[in-house]
Amino acid sequence: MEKDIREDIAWAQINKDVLKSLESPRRIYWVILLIAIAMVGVAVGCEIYQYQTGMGVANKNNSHVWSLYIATFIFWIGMSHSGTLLSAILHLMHADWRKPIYRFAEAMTTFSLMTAGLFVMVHLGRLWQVYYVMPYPNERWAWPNFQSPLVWDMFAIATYLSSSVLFLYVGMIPDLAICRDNIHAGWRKKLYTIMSLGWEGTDRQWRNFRMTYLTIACFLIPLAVSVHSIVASDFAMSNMPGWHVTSFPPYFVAGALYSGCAAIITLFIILRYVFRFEEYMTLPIMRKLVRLTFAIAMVWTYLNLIEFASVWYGHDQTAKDQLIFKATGPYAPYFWAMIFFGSILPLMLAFKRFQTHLPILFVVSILLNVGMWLERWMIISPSFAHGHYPWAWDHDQWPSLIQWGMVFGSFGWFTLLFMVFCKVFPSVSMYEVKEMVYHRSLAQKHKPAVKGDY
Amino acid sequence: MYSFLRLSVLLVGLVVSAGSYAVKAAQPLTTADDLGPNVEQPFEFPHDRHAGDAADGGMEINCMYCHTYARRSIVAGIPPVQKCVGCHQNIESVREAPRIKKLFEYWDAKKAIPWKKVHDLPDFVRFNHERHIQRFVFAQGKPVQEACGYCHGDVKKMTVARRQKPLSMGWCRSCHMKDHRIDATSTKTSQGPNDCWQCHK
Amino acid sequence: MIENGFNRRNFLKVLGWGGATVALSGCGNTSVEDGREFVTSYAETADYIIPSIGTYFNSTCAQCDAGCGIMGRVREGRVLKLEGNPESPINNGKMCGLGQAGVQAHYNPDRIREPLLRNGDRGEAITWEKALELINEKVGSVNPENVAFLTGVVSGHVKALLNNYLDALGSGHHYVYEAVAPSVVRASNKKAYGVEMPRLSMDKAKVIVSFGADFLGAWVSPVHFSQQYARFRKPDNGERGVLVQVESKMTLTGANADRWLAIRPGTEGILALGLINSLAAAGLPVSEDVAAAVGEYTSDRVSKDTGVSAEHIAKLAALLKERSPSLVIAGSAAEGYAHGSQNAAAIALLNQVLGNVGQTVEAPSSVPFPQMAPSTGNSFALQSLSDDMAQDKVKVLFSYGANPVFTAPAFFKLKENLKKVPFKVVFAHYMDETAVEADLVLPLNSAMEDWATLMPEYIAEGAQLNIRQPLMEKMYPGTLGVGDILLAMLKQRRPDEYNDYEDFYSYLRSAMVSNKDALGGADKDDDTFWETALSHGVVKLVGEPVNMTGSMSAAALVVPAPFAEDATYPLHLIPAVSASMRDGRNANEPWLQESPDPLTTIVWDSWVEMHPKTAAKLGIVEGDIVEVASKSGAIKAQAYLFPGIHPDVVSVPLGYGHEAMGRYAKGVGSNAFSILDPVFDNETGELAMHETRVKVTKAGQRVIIVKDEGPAGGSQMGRRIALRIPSNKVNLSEEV
Amino acid sequence: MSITNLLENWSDFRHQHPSEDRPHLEYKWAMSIDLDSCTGCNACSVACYAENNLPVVGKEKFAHGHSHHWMRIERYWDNDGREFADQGAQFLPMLCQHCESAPCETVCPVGATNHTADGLNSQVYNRCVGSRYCNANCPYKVRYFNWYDYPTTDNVWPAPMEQQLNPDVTVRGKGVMEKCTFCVQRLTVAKSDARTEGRLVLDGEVQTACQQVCPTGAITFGNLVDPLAKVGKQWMQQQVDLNKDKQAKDAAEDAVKLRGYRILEELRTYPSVMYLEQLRESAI
Repeated sequence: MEKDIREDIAWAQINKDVLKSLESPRRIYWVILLIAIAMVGVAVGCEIYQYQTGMGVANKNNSHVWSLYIATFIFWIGMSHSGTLLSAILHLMHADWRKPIYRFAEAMTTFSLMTAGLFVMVHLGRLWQVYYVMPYPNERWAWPNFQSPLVWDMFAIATYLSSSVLFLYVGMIPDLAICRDNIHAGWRKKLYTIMSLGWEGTDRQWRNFRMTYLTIACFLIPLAVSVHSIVASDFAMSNMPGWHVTSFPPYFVAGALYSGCAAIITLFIILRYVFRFEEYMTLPIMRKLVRLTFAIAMVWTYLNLIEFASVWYGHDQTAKDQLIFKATGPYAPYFWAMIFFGSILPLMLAFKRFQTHLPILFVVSILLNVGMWLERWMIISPSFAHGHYPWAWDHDQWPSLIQWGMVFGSFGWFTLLFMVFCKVFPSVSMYEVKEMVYHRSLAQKHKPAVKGDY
Repeated sequence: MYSFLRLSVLLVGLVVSAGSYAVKAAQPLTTADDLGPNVEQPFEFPHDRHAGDAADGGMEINCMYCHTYARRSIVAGIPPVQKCVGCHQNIESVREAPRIKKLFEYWDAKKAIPWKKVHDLPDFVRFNHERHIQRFVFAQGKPVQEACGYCHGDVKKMTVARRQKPLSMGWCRSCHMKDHRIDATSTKTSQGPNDCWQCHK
Repeated sequence: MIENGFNRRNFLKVLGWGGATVALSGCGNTSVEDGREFVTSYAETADYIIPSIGTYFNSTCAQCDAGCGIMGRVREGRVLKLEGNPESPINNGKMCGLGQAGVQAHYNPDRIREPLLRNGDRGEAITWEKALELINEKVGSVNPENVAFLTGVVSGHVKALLNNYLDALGSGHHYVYEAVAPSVVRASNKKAYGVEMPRLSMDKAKVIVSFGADFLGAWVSPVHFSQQYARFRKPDNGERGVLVQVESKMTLTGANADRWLAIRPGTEGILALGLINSLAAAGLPVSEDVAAAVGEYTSDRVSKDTGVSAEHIAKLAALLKERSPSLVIAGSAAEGYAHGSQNAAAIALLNQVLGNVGQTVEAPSSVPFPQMAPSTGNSFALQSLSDDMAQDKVKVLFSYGANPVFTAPAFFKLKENLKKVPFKVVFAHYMDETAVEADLVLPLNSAMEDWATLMPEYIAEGAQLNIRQPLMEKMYPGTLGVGDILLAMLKQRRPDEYNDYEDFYSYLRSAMVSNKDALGGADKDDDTFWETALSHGVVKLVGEPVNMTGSMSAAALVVPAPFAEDATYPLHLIPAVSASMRDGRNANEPWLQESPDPLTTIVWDSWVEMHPKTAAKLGIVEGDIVEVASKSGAIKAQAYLFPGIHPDVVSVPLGYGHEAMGRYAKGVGSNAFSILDPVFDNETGELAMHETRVKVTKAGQRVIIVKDEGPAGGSQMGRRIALRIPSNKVNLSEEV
Repeated sequence: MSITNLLENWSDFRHQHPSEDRPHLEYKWAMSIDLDSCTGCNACSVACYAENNLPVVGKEKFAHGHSHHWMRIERYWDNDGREFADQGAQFLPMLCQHCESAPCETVCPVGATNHTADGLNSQVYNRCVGSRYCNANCPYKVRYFNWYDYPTTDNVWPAPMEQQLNPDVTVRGKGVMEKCTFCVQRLTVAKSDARTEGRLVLDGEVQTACQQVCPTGAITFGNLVDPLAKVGKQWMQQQVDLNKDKQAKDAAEDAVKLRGYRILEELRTYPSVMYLEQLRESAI
């Protein structure tokens, strides 16, 4: 049985290794950061242009009113789910291998939610009136429409985002205290001092901390499932052929976990290299992660097939036409690419030799996410192109460069936030890695028969 | 486990107290006065002199004598110069007053006086004077100045009219949600319409 | 209260629109904005003017010559919308899209705003005094023989003034030109029935067979015919009329037919004679000479010549025999050939044989004031003018209501001939192709600012004189009505007679009032009569029905055999007259450009319609830019495949391809007028519009056609959207 | 509006149409369009441009599908396999169907589109935030979005063209959804006038712009509640029930058919526009 991490690392060494990531990453870090900033610049430029000129520059039209913005919105929402999976669900299940990687996964959750939120804004025709969606007693005496899935979205995302931020922060408090104690001057010292909330590591503090952390974790899990179910209901509640599918909520949740796991693999590899975390983000952990991804991929494939089958054998001819159109019409290349990247490619992950082959995993994980992004696009665009009303069909609509620019820039935005986070906060949970080292070595020495009993 | 409960109780308590505050909190901008800016007009028109009480030196002219369209159009209308002159050509006593001289200048040039709007609703709003006058003045028998005053304030005490009420959507709705008697004799009441397209166009 | 005479004209002056502002900021988060905008107010006003409530004034539409009555909605001094005048028997309160767009002619940003005198390549703004002085000088300096007027259809008092001016000159020529007009049908009607435009009672007919007459789209008086059509389709007794359309390219009327018969171009006359033959064979009594004349047109032969199946000929003959009265109409598709007159005569003969004359083809009423009756135009007139210009016979040319440089085929060489005319005056709304060539451009009032009386060619009941009156104050002080200009020109020639009239309005009023007895106002005083006439917008006159005296000799009727194949130019070109574009004079009204063509749903461009079979043969797919070349020229346009066209035919809509005129018209599409061949009707000398033979070749490019139709085309993809049911399955008489 | 108020009126805040508990008492505006009379001439469409301040977007934007025709004429062929469309075309004027159970209404996040007491599907432009969810959910695709700022930056009404704009209808800026309103500005005026006189609007007293202009009178519009209204009589005679998603008559095997139907009725949108099937003579 291979070990997740070496168990003879000294606690002080852990502190040193992790704190080093706050000080001096490899030079590639700065390259990534600069590229990310440039990408954000593209998106900001596109948005300014679109805001001033009107949504028309995105090249959507009256029958095809949604496009990449909503597709990418769902993509980012989906990506946020794996952080919760790793940090909350696996926490409750005592899967200890999560400990070195959950912190950055949780950060990924938070930042991809922030990115997703931006797409809602970018998508709105009148961004300056976005506050109409929020329910608050106002001088217009008007409420939003509580029946609309978009309002549910707003609630769900806002709740999920605030909970995720809280969860990320609370889980970080002991580590922030370590940082506070190890850094001696500068703005960071002040930052960590304030943020660690006077953490001293007393028994009482640890007891309260554990309880709080557990509470939020319990709270977060149903939330995560509900968020993507609600996003799915944006579509499932509609009458559009191709959207009006009962299995959408679990399908969306599975897709979300899938793309999130793939993204964690990608980021795992990047962080491992950039911040020299080889000791902590180890190949055995990667192997477990890959197996998890593979399992989810198969669940997703299954749900996908269920959706096709229910449409195919259902009596709704319009939805069936829609499916045939997807598979044979102008969107066919993307549709089949989605099937390939989403269902065929992950079969590779079943083979042991690929499970720890980082360069291959890096490429594959990105392709899996491409597939997941295509999935979202294939939900949105073909339905608009080939809906209920043949006169309004539009097979030629192609997103403009503005839309592509915004999608492109969103990756920069995410990367920027994420990279800044990793530089400012410990992206590996020091205290929990210490737990791994500590209790395992203890178990080895004193209670070899009992495992994981803490 | 107690601490787990403690946190939950705390959170629930927070939500409940915030909610109950919001439930009971007074709503903003319902009946409050909200004085508009002073509007510079081509020349000063003394509403107090025309519509004011006789005791205060006013003429007690009915609002609808000049704003004659109010009962049959969505706008109350500004009287044509013709109407001002109709009376003033026979009122020698003030003929030489600077304002009246100005009036006659416009009249002689056959030019409309460029009055500025004092109560200017956004372009997507349709406020129908006719409906309100029909309801409050003709059906309920309210005095004209009172009915007009619901929205325009006590114009008979002003010279140049100035906005008194907020004229916001919530302000409109605060009145529309009240029960009003349907006419002067009946005890039956009804509310103003609560339908977007009644006021939005 | 001040008492003052408050008539229409004062009202217009008082209600200047300068004070009324239009807010363009629609739905920003605008809160209450005090003291920024001005209140609409007046110096003096009439009782019926209530702010925010529209007032309606009746007038007459100027978008085409059908003479529909319109009712302009006026608010705060601006005309906002045109609606149909319910009192006009022509349109009974209804309108077409073209008429609706009249407000866009009025508010058009490309209108000319002051008189322009040529100075090199530029037009230089001058005053009206100077312009009129210049006209006086130029007209005075040439022989009256060398003065020519080119106009579109004119009628009413403008026509009277124009004739008086020509009179005053002592000579001068008046050429009346209509680019697309049923002039061959007029001539053959005159021959067959004794009147150019008999009254058609479609609502009385049980079957209508229309040989290419697009009476629902652009033929003669479409709004009126549409109303008749509605009653024809759904009469009170529930017996739904049957419409059969015979043509080579589907028109809007064809698209509404129960059976649309694609006929080989030019063989309409053969089909008509074949139908007579079939009817005679089925026992319909026909005179001997007719029977002799049609004897050789057996069903088989006709079917072979025309491409219409024998089955359909038999069914159609049976239908015509069974359901009487019927109505047969000859339209532009039948008349547009060298043998157009013969075709039209054959079709008229069919009407006669069926006994429709007097039943559904009725006599119109005589016009009490012939001097005001419309002078209808044709292309022959333009040809004569062009020839005269080529021979330097024209020294001063006035052009009004026509845009000949745009509508004349290239072989006319009109533009070159125009250059030989030393002084050209163009009365214009826009700097159109003809105005660009002018030496002096006189800007006209829009129809919403102008006074006129008009008499339409096709009047639904009795006789009527339409009144056009201003709906609002003039937009630009520098424009004048055509009547005012003519009056000013007449004052130069006959000052004694006309100096009493301050302007055209006073002339018009006095002319009308002095004739009020004949105009049905005998019992009214002058003012009442005038005000009544204005408020109704039409003056209905009592006219005696004229006699339909025509006679038709079947013996003289010869219809030539179908066209021989032409190897170089294998296809026939049908220049299509669309309901909104017509001859292109309204092309600068954006509503019309954006209103999809009903059949192809194409907007903002011209196109080449062809049958999918033809396209397949030529290797053309939808959106290919193709070159349509005739002996006289070539144009390029996008190809559109269309199941409503004969495979031997391609069709290009007219009215597009302006090189001037304004921002909405210029450069949109290509001008199909320009490639028409010089072929003329044998009898009338009219340009045979459908005689042009063309070849179509791919020009290499391909575009995505801008149209409303989506990728599903005209298919409903099996969904229940637009449904259709055989008429014998429903009981119309029970319907509400 | 306080939260108390929201809670008290929760059930009123949204209710499903068609519903027994909330019948239309005074007005239920409805339309019927006779496809046999419709000639596809486009007059209604232009009238709508004139009445409702629709922007002309120009060729390029039309090509991108940004056109605004609240009333659009669709043209279908049924010449399946035959050489010519020899029974003519099928024209279909398509406008907002003012569904009683409108899919667009439930999904708007801000409640910019609502059902009025008169059975109209309202669209409040200044409330719209431009999420376009309503259009996504509209089976008929009759909602049109302002992709650009037509009045200002796009200068669709260059001076003096803006003088033609109807002051009773808002000029929409960029980013809002719009659609056919059944000419609500005319309905409001007619209702107000009738109310001043203490009565209901009479049949024929108010016309929509498209109905008014239609040369063949194919469009009938009126109050379905009014027993004297032609539109109600038509619906009754055609046995089309507003509140049913399947009409009993469609199942009947009669030799004589009724030709009233509603488009995509099976989606349970309960449209307020009834179409009458086009007829074709079988003897020719």
